[in-house]
Parts: sequence; structure tokens; C-alpha cells
Amino acid sequence: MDFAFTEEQQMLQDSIRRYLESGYGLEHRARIVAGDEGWSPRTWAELAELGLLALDIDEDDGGIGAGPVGTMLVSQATGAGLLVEPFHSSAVLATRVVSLLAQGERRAQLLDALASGEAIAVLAHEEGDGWDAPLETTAVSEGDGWRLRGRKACVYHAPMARWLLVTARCADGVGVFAVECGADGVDLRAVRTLDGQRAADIALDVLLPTDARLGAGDAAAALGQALDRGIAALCADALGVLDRILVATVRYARERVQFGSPIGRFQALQHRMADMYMQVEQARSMTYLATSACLQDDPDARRAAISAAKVIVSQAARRVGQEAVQLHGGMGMTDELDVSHCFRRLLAFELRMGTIDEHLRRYRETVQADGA
Amino acid sequence: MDFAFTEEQQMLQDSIRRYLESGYGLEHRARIVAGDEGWSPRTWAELAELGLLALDIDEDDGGIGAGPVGTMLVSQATGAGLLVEPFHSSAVLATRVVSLLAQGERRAQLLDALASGEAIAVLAHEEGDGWDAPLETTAVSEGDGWRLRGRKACVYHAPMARWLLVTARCADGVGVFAVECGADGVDLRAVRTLDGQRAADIALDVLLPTDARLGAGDAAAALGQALDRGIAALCADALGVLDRILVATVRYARERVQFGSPIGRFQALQHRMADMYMQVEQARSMTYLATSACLQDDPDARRAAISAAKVIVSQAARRVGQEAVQLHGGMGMTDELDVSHCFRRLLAFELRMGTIDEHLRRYRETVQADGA
Amino acid sequence: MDLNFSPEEIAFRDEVRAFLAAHLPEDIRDRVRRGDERHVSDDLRRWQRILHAHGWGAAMWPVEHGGTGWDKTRQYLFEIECAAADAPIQLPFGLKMVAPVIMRYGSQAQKDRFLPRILDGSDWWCQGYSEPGSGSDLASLKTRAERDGDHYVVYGQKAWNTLGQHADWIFCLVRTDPAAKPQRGISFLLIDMKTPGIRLQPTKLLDGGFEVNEVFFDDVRVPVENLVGEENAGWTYAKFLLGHERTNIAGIGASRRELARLRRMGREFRRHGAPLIDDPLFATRIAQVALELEALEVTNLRVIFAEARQQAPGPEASMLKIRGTEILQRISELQVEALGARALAYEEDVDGDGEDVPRAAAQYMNLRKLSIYGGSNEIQRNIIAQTILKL
Amino acid sequence: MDLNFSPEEIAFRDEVRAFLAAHLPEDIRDRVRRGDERHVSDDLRRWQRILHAHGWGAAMWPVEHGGTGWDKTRQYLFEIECAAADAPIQLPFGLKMVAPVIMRYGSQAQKDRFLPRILDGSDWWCQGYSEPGSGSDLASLKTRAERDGDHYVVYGQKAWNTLGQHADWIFCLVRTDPAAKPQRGISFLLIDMKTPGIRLQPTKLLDGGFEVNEVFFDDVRVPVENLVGEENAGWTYAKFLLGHERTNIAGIGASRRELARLRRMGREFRRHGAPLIDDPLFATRIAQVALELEALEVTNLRVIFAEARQQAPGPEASMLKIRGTEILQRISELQVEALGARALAYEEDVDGDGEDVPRAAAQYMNLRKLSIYGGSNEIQRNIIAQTILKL
Repeated sequence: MDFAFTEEQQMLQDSIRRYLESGYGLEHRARIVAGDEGWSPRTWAELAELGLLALDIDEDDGGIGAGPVGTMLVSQATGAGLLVEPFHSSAVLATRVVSLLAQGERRAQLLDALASGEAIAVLAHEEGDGWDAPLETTAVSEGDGWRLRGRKACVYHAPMARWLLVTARCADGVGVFAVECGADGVDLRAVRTLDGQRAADIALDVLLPTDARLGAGDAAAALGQALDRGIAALCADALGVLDRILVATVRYARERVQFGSPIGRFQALQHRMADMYMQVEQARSMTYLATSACLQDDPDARRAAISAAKVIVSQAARRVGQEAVQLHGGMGMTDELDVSHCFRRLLAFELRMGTIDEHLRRYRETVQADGA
Repeated sequence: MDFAFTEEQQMLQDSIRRYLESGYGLEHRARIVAGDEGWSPRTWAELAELGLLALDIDEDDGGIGAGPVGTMLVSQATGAGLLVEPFHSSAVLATRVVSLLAQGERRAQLLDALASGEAIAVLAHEEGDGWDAPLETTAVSEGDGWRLRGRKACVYHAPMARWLLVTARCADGVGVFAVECGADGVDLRAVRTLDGQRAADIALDVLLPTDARLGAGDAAAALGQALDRGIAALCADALGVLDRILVATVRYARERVQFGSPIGRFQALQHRMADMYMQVEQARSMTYLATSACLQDDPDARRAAISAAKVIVSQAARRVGQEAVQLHGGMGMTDELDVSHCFRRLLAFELRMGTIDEHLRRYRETVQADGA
Repeated sequence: MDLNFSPEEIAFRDEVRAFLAAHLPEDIRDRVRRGDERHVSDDLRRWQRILHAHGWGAAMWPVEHGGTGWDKTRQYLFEIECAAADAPIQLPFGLKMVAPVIMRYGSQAQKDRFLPRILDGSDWWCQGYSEPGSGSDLASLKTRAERDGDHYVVYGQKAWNTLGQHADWIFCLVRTDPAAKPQRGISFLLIDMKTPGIRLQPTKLLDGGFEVNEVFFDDVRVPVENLVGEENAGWTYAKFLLGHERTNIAGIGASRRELARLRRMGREFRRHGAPLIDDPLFATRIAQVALELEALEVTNLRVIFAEARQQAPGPEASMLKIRGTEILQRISELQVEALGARALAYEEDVDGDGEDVPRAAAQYMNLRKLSIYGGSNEIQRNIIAQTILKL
Repeated sequence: MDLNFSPEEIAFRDEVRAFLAAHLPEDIRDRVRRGDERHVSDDLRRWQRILHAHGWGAAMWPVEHGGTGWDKTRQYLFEIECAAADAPIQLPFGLKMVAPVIMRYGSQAQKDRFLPRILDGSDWWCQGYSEPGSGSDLASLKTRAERDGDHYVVYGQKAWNTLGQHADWIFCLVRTDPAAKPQRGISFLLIDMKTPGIRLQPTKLLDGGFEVNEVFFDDVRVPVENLVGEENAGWTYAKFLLGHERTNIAGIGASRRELARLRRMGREFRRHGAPLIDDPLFATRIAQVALELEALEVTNLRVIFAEARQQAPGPEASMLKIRGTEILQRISELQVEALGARALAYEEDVDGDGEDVPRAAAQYMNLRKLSIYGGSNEIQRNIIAQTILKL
């Protein structure tokens, strides 16, 4: 049992943290968010320079091989920094899908492009009818290749991606297909998300070459593993936001004077901040547990831990977010302080990659099936 | 719209309140509770003298005809006084069943005996598998009468009753049968209840005369009406307890000094007592609504209101009970103060005549069926 | 005790319903339903004129000033029916806030000048109470007004000014005696928004919208005849106003409307192929909040009844405010839960496009304000503890 | 970061399991499982002797005093396994409370005299800290001890004395200097329960049971050699003791055991013919509390890890106490929900008859104490706000 981090891991986190603290302030970010593109290619290039886009690529593939723990530490920093660039979508989730499935030259081509920041890829999986609803998108053999048909909903960072990694039902199980964003039959409707990021609803009716499919045979197990790692990293991102919003709230309570006293002296508010603190600490514990579970051999144990973490961190996100706004009073309602931006990212976190209800159900079913 | 009470109604409540305040203190009650019988026939006789056992008997039947509102007001007082005598079981619930079903001489005989305090009757309905579970007790014609077979669980005040009014499935629907407690084939196992009252688990295999059945044909509608009136009165009883426990808690908080200050000055505790107050007031509102609904013509509207009240009052019972103990600190854990006795009566209330879950389900199904 | 409305009250409710069916313009109703506030100024003024033409411009005013003279029960029924019909709210700043102060403490000239124009929708009022440093602790306000001949010269800054961008007038609390104790040196001024030196700066809110402003006063000259009552006695009027603000504070009408919308969403949205409402967990959460709303409705009627009999009109309002805002916030939260990941797509400050979807998340964020504004729920709990429980 | 136990720790856990399977007497285990406390004194002393014979009498003591010298992780694993096996708890009053004080501040004579008898189960200790007027505000205690030659003469009253009816010794905070500031005039005395003038009065509790007492001291003569450390320095020792009381304060073992019992009840009890666990509402509530327990387990390990590295051993314990008690109370509440109306039948102070049923309601009521005793959860929240958040 060891809750310490290696020096390398700490350095990774420090590098991204310092980078965001010095060059990614609220105003700078607001300009990116308000811009046409919704992201900064320059920031992206700098993240690549820091090596962060190769963070979770195995050393055999030329990456850093920082694994789930390194990804967790960096994700905490991207959350605390309210980063809107597609670190999670491309460098974590899509990179993991490629790492688990793609072979040969295709693998090298994709991973190199992702690691260098030259291209962005995103996993297009959810379809709008619930996080783990059965796939309606299908891929069937047609001529020399595949006919891929279906819709994907609110795919984060799709508007800036070169590749969509699209999940579909095939005759032999689940397939994941690399689709060029500009290909014929790929219809992207870009949307803004409530946490200031960009996403797209995607309609697909596209003919793909045979080798568009990553890996052979049913990819369900690999996909499940990649999604769970994505959830663990998203929990870490939310944890970073939680840390920031709690610190901001406590600081505000120390400084804001009403009725001749800092409001942090009022016992009712003290007890509520103590509750916020405890929720953040439980969220931290569960983020650690989820990260640790990413390397579990037993998929049921992994799923239970990941869902448990998503529930606890989401509940902390909702409660701590609401309380932070409330304790900031009117100021918490404005766009001016970071608390409102943290609130929105926490709300988006709660709704992404499975809601509280959906993960409670998966946890219940996994644990109960165990007879535990 | 009128939330005022008539002078007669107020006088009814005052008479029982004064009676209990002057002669039914904690020590006196503790002796009754610890006694072999678990009730005081003298108290019962005095309640009869006050006219309270005829409270909800119609004037045509020689009673006071105070109806649901009068019953509510008196029940608040029996709750606040922590009365263990079978007012609710006999003078409210059984009396209502008899009033709705019994005919002719049987009716007069039963109501006179109940009103005078000469005899006690209790409704034996629940069987232990959920409040509104289908009846397993059956009554079939046998010779000149009925063969009644089944079990009833935790029937409040059965040990002191002369008559059990037993519900059973018959060929033509639900029947209610008046069974003498001492009859052959009636097996009572007396139990104490967690709120210091007496009840019995009952096994029945008994041959009854034809006229043991109260009323003709399916009694389901009348039974439903009587049970709902019983729930409304039980809510009022709990409301009386809630009022008492809240007053006791606020008084304790004003008087108990820690760290040089009455604990009621600590803002965190103030806010929690404000929440307790609001819960008690919502419980009051819903008790009024349930009482008012007793006279509703539309059974669905009545059921929805009764279940709504049982949920809200039960939730208040749990939360206010727990908070009252907590705010009393160690003293709240002792048998010495009224808070612990109130806590136990509130807990029993929550579990009697349908739990929160059961009534939430009935409410949901009733309201949803309405398409509301 | 009788919880039913009287036959006269039922007839009144039917009359309101019939009026709304006949006179609420369809375009306004549709915009309200969608949460489209692009024409909010026109819509609210137009609706006020329609109500006024019918004699219903001011449900809560006495007849002598052109009000309906309705009792609290009828005012309550009117509010519920308007909300159920998706009528716009009537902004409180003129009708419920400054008007009662003018009626009670204003000069005859002020009454003659201001009240009719509030009633017929000509004047839109806004509020100048809170300041950046004075939220819950209102008496610490700093905006000052110095007498200069026939004028006060106002200098300072107000915050959380709602919809002032459309307003003709603002009522302000200003400090006229800096030497006095905080509550003693405050005056109550009526200020024309067109006066030179007033500048509005919109505050972007959590949901991305712009419904409040900061208002800067840079040596704004206000004629002394626009002082209400006496100089330095403004705290009395301010408290009187805050008491009046609390009419219909429980917001039953809004909660009922949003609960109906939530139920609609539960039937329309599917999760894993089945309507959400068939999920027992979700259905139970809806039932729970519906129950709490029922309890609050009865409580509200109890308070109305007590008020009509001159009993305790005061601190019970705190309970209505707390529970009313908690319930509406909870309904709104459940709407977002109903949407799930559908709520992620979000355009800031763009109005509804006829769907429940985009509004629900914006509304959820916007309604976080309910427990903060109008006397935060913490302040309300203090009031209950101290005034009702005497702690 | 690695959340797995090391191979050595796993081997240790297996060893504990094997020991418990071989040495925990079946009759004791069954009584613990049923909550039957009629033989609690015999059972606990017997179990302590068995543990001691195995060298495991004091998991948290250093080896020099006969303890195991285990690190915190092993102590944690030991506690979890004991709870899972339905072993009796080891009462904290001797092992975890007075013993560390004697080791740190006691004389050699006190160490030689008292520690071995605690270790082998000969002496049962109880606590004399709280008084009727001094709960959360312990320093306001009033029981006084006056020096009279070679003795202190103790007069006063202690409350919330747990299981003192079985005790041989009591450790007491007494006031030796009434003139000093509250914390300054307190001393720490060890008192033989057989000394004349001591009278116990059982306090009947909420659940009907008698596990605590009031202890009256009527001029009880205590030899001065039973003073620990220095006169009037007792507050220091008292705080040191309270710090040690917090080992395993999260109560993970107990919560796990009760969660397993809850799951059993959910499978066994039927509502409307179906197992309760098939009700999605109930199953979700169990899942929720199970999740919260998982989070607390990891948090507990984090605190153990930090403590081992000499980081922050202090205020984090408040979080473990709050969350641990909230979770166990919640599980207990759910057990009562699982019972529903079955919980109504209730016999006071009568022990279990082999069923889960009668215990669950009694335990629910009894466990309300968790958030009150041992530093109320309000006090713990104050500590977090002030010590961790620096508010």
C-alpha cells in the first residue's frame, strides 16, 4: 500500500500545473472559449512539447508510458486549470483505444500523429440514449470495405479532430473504425458544451476501406477497458476542479466580511465547508481507487471500482459545486470568478460518460452478481 | 378555506390535553408501560368519561360525531401525551370499521360497548408481508358459519381487546369478521412494541357464526376508507409528538450551556433547529390535508392525500427524531427525558400502517395513473 | 377547518382561467413557455397593459389606487393560474416593491405621478439596494447622496440590479449621513434612469445570460422632491419594502409549472429504450418533490389564512422562501437529470428554440440564485431561529 | 501509488484469519453475532486471555510492553478480520486509553503494576471523563480531589461511564485546583472501583439497555501513588488520551459486518412476495452506502499511510469519525427499513434470540450515540473547519 508518487510523476504534474497557472488564466481562457475554433492550437503544440500528448502511450510505442497514475496526476492539473483543449479526448481516450486495438503501421501512424500533436482523434461512442445503451450504429461489409451508418451524440472535441474512432455493431461484435472527419458521408453539427468546450453531433453514412477497422474481432473488452480508463481520468480532472473550487470558497469565506465578521467565522457555514472538504477527500480516495483499478485483471472488479468512483466524484461535484456558489453569494452567480466556471465543468463532468444513476446501476449489478 | 377550529373542537382537544398533562406524566406512564397489562383501565375509564371514546361515532349512533377534524385534534393530544391506551386502535380505527360496516343490533351492541369503554376492539389486518400486501387470511363457508384461517402480525392493543375485527379474503371480496379474543382457535402471542405499547401476533383457525361477518358483500372500499382515516389520525398523533419533541429540543438548547454559551446560540445548531421547525410545519400541513381528505368522495384523491401525508410526516418523524436526540447530546440517549420516548413513538409511527416506501409507491401509482 | 376553496373562490379561479384563455397573447405565451427572453421588455409592458385594461393591473393594490382589492387568497389563485397558463410574471420592482412604499410613505405628488404609470405599464422600475460589499448585510451600504441646493448628488455603485437595462426608474438606498450609525443615515431616493451620470454595466452570470447589472452613479443630480418620506429614515421604508416583497414568495405557481414540465420530460425522454418515468428511482424522486410541493401549498394557504386574521404575517414568510426555493431548485435539478448527457450541448445567452432541452440546463444554473437573492436562505434560517424559535 | 496490500500484508491477513478460525470460541462468536450481551464480561475477559496467550493481546502496544508492535496497516487488517469473524471488540478503556497514558506519563511502578493486568485481561478499566454538565466542553468538569496526607479525597459525579458495572478500575479527570483556569487545575487519577464511597447508578438508554452509568464519588480516598504524572497537569494527559482513542475510529470493520448483515436481510426478507433486494429503490440505497464505505476505506488507508510517514496524523481523524459514524448509522437505519413493520415488536434489554430481527431496531437506537459520544460530530466539524480549513 503506497499513496506516494514518484519524482517523475510529480514532475509531470508540476510541469502542466505551472504551464497552466502561468499562461492559462481566466481571461486568456475566455478568449479561447469565445473564439470561432474553441481551442488554441498553440496551447496544444505547447502541451505536445511538454510531452503530455505522449503521456499514456507505452514506451514500446515511443511514448512516456506514464500509465494510469501519471494520467491521473496530469488530469488533476487539466481540471484545476479548466483546460478546454482535447487532452482527455485525444491524449487519453482516443490514444488508449488506438493503443489497445490498432496494429502494425496503422498503430504507429496514429500514435505518432497523436503524440506529436499533429492530429487529434476522438472516440465517437455514445448515441444519446444513455451511456451504456446498446449501439445502434452498424457496420456491414460492402464491396471491399465497410458501410458505417448511425449517429453519435455530443462527441467532445470532434470539431477539431482529424479522426473519429467510431464504435459500431458488426456481425462479430463491436468494431471501432477510424474515420477521417472530412470524409464523404460524415456530417458534423458542432455544438458548444455547457463547460465551454466544443463537441459535435455526428451523422454517419460512410463507406470505409477494410483497414479502417482497428484490430480484429470483437473489440468490446478493449473498448470497455479504454472507456473505464477514460472515466478514471475524467474523475481526476473533476478532482482538480473540486480542489480549486474548495480552495476558492474557503479563501472567499475568510475574506468576505458581513455583519462585521468574515463569513467563514459563522459556524453554520464552517460546518458546510467541513462537509465540502470531506466530499472532496472522498472524491480523491475514489479517484485513486479508480486509477488503481485501471490495471485490474478482473474486468468486473475494474467496472465496479470505476462506477463507484464516478458516482462518488459526481455526487461531490454536484454538492460541492452548489455549495461553492451558495457560499459565494451573489458573486458566485457571476461569470467573473472562477467558481462559476468550475461549477459548469463539474456539472458537465456529472453528465459525461455515464450519470450517477447509470453508474449506480452498473455498480449494483456488478457487485450483486458477485453475491457480495 | 378555513384553518380555524370551532370552540367545541378546541374544547375537546383541551380536555384531553389537560387530562394527560396533569395525570399522565413520564413516571406514571413508565409504571403503566412496565406493568403486566401494559395499559391502565382507570385511564381508559376516564377517557370514556371525557366522552373521547365516542368521539368519532356518529351522532345517529349516539356518539359525539366529531368526525375527522375532532379526531385529529384529540389525536394530536394523545401523541403529545404519549398515551399507550388503545385510543387509536379502538376509538378510531375499530370504531370506524364498525361504523362503516356493521348493521342493526350488532352495530348498536359494538358501538355502545366501545363508546362506554366497556370493551375494546382492534382491527387485525396486516400480515407481516407489507402494509398493502394481498390478504392471505381466508374465510370460507363451513356448515352454518365461516371458517377463518390465517395469521395477523403485530396487531396493536390486541392483548387488551375483547373483539378482533379480522380481515379475510372471501369468495365475494374482502370480509371483516368480529372474533371474540377468547374464542377457540384464536392464538395470541403478546409482544411489546418499541414505543412501549402492546400488540400481538395472532394465529387464527376458528369457526364463526354467520353473523360474525360485518356488513354484506365486498368490504374493500369501506376497509380502505377506515384504514385511511386511521392513517390520518396516526399522522395527527405523530404531529403531537413532533410538537413536543421540537419544543423540548429548543428549550434544551436555550438552557444547556457549553463553552460559556447556551448551545442554542451556535449558528450551526440554530439552522438545524430551523430545519426541524420547517419539517414539523410541513407535517402539520399534511396532517390537515389528510384529515380533510378523509371526507373526499373520490377514493383516488383520498388515497393520494393520505399517502402523501404519511410520507411527509414519517420523514419529519425520522429526521426530527434523530436531530432531537443529537441536539440533546448524551442526555438524548437516556430514558430519563421525554425526548427518547418521543423518538421511539416517532420511529414506531414511521413503521406502522405503511412505510415511507410503501406510501411513496401508492402515491406515485395513484397520481401517475391520473396522468397528472 | 376546511381546506377547500369556497364556491366564490372557485368561480373567481374560473374567471381568471377564462380571461387568460381569451386575453393572453399566443406569441407571448409561447415565448414564456420556451424561456425566450429576447422580447422581454415589450412582452412585459404589453401584458401589463392588457391586465390593466381589464382592471387587473395590480392584484395586490387597494382599490383606491387602481388595484383589484383582492384578498390574499384571490391573489394566490391569480398567481397560480397565470403561471399555469404560461403568462409572463409581473415584475415586482414597481408593483410590489416601490409602489407600496410610495403609497405608505410618499407624498401626494409622488403618488399622483408614479403610481398610475406603474399600473398601466408606462414605467419600468428597477432596484438599487445591494452593493458589491453589501449583500446580506444591507445596512453597510456605501453609495452616498449629498444635498446640494434642490438636489441630491449621488455617487456610488449598486449591484445585482435586475433587468435595469429596460428600466425607466430606479429606487435607491443611499447614505445621507455618513456619521450616523449604519441604519440611521440611509435615505430612499427615486431616480430617473435617464439622468446624466448613470451608467449600467451588465454582469454576465453563471448561465451565460445577462439579467443583472452593476449601476454606477457618478455625481448624479436627483431633485429633492424625489426623496421618499424623511431624510435619514430610509431604513424604515427599506424594511417595509422587503416585507412586501415576500408576497407569493413560495413561488407555488412556478414550481407547479416546472413540475409539469419535468413530468412531460419524464414521459418524452427515453433511457435504454424505456420512458424515463418507468424508472422507479426517477419516478420516486418526482413523487418526493411533488409531495413536498403539496405540503408547501397547504403551508402557504395556512400563512395566508393567518395573515388575513391579522395573525403572524411575519417570520413564516422565511419558511415559504426557503422551502419554495429549495423545491424549485430541486425540480430544476431533476430536469437536468432527466436530460442527462443531452444537457451538455449548450449555447450561452441564446434563447430556447421550442424545446425543453436547452432551457433546462440554463434554468438550473440560473436558479441557483434563488437561495441567494431576496435574503439568502441562510439569513432566512437565522430569522426562523431567532424570531420564531427565540434562540 | 499502489492501493494493493503487499504480499507480506496479505500473508499477515491470512494468518489472522486462520487464527480466528481456530481460536475464536464458537459460543462467543455466536453471542456476538446475535448481539447477546448477557455474558459480556466473561466473554471479553476470556477473549482477551486467548489473544494474550497468542501474543496478540495488544495490537497497538509496542513490543517492550508486551504488545505486537504491528504497524498501523496490520492493526487495521487485524481489526477488519476480527469484525468479519464476529470476534468481540476489545474494550478501548484499558488497552487504547489508559495504557498509552501510563506508558507515556506513568511512573515505573504504575507501568509494572497496571500494564500486565490490562494485557492479560485481569483488569477491566472504565472511563471517568464526562460529567452531567460537561459533555463537549470537557474542561468545565467539576469532580474535585483534595489532598489529605497520602490520599486524594474525591467528591463528585461522572456520567456516560460505559460498562463500569464490570470494571475493576476507573481513570478519572478530577479538579485539584479550583482557582486555576479550567484546563490548568485538572489531574488524572487511577481509582480502584472497590474503594468505599463509589456508587454506580445505571442509566437506562434510548434502546432500553443499560450500558452506561453515572458514577458517584462520595469522599473516595485514593492513594497519591495513583496520580498519573504531575498534579494539575492532567489536561495534557487527557488530550493525549483522546488522540489515542482515535485509532481505528472509522470503524470500517463494524460497518462492513453490518453491511453484510443488511445484504443478508435484503435477500431474506420479502415484501409483497419478492425479495427486498429486488426492489431497485432499496438496492440502490444499499449500493449508495456501500460506495460511501468503499470511499472511507481508501481514505482510512490514506490517513494510515500519511501517519506512518509522520505526516498529519491529527485532524484527519475527525473526518474518519464523522464519516464512519454516519455510514454505520445509515446502514443501521437501512436495516430497520428492511424490517419495516417487523421492527415494531421489541423487548427491552433482552438479548437476541438468534435472529437479526430484534437486534436491528435496538442497534439503530443504540447507535444514535455514535454521533454524540467520543467528541460529537459537531465538535469534529469545528475541528475540520478550524484546524484543516483554517477558518
